Amino acid sequence: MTARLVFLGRLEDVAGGAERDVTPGPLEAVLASLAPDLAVALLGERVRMALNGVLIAERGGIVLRAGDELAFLPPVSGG
Amino acid sequence: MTARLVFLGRLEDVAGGAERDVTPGPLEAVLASLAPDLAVALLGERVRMALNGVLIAERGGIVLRAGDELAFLPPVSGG
Amino acid sequence: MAQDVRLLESRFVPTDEMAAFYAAHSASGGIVSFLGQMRGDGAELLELRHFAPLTLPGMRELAQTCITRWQLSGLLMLHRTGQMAPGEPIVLVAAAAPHRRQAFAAADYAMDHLKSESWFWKRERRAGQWHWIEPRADDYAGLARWV
Amino acid sequence: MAQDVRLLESRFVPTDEMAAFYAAHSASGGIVSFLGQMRGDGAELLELRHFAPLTLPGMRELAQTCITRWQLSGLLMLHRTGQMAPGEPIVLVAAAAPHRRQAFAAADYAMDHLKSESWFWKRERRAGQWHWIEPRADDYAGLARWV
Repeated sequence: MTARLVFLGRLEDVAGGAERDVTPGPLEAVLASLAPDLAVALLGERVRMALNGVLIAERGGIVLRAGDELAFLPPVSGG
Repeated sequence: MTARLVFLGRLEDVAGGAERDVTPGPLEAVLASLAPDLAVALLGERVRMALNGVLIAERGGIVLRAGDELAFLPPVSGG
Repeated sequence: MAQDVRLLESRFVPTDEMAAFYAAHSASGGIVSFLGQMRGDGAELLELRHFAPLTLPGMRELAQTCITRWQLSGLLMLHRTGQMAPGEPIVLVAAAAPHRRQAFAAADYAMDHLKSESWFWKRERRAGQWHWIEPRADDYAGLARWV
Repeated sequence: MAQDVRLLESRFVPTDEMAAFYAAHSASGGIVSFLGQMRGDGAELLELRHFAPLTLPGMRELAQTCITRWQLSGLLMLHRTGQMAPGEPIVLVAAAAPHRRQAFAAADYAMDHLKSESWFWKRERRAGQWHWIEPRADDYAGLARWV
């Protein structure tokens, strides 16, 4: 089983796709497995995260389990 | 031939009608011929006047001629 | 036609007017509209009187001011006169502009000035008695926002 | 129903939506609407993406905030997702309230927050190339008016 990363807005371009399956584990380990420019973009201070559809207030201590979906949400530009 | 006074808004109630024909002459003489409460209402400082459809900037020196129409416009309440 | 200003003596249909305005301004980024209707707050009838030589010319001048000040691509300004029953439309203003803020400001400005500076007098009938409506201090406060 | 909030994947017809809203709120004193359309300024296509778990719930929360804050009798909030061509409607907001200022403020507030705090990401295609649109400082300035 894998976990899934979801990339919104311009992060999709950086990632080269709207989502990607990754090996479960601590977020640090997951990010370390990605291309450095993508990891840097995902860690931007204005990028928010939602774990299984729920916004995360704190970035620390996230561990992805099998079946989890972690979405990266850059600043919005709607309307 | 007569001149005509036109009363807008609540001035119509004070005058007892939307318009009234009067003997031409200086405005002072015309007003003196009206009931005192109507004359007072027409001279209210927020009442504006239009002579033959044109707003009058100055109140002084108006002389009504035969066929003239003088409208009294109290504060508006539209929209 | 950028300016569509009308003084109407009988009931108008806001949906039809907005349909025509939307159709005429499909290339505008933003369209703001305001519809004012007679409230059902106890009055049986509302009557709007105007002064023909000044009212429509004044509305046209106001419309032109809005078009120039906010670079509108179009402005619709309809105002009823005569008697209206509860629920009947009284006034409809719609502004089309390249950007949202221009359209909002123009519609807001047009309404503030229609309320406080246009040549309309309003009275309503309650329990069989007609009463003239005096302007509210609130209306003038609206105007003061624009100077 | 006071709140009508929808996320739409295909084209909507603003006139039809306004017709229904006017019909539902004929007793409201004032109704303000905003229609945002794709401008014909050189972009060939506009695409709006969203994040399903958050976007519609966020819009509903925003609508409820508007209804409560301005005592609205009704609020319509429609937002497109997916791809749109020039002239196509993107967003429609309409607020019905007893008084004009409440309706204006609610529609204005709803648009400021849809633009800057709702979960949408926009990109456009110009000369065959897609570009993501970054939020503008202007959008945040809009928000600051409400605190």
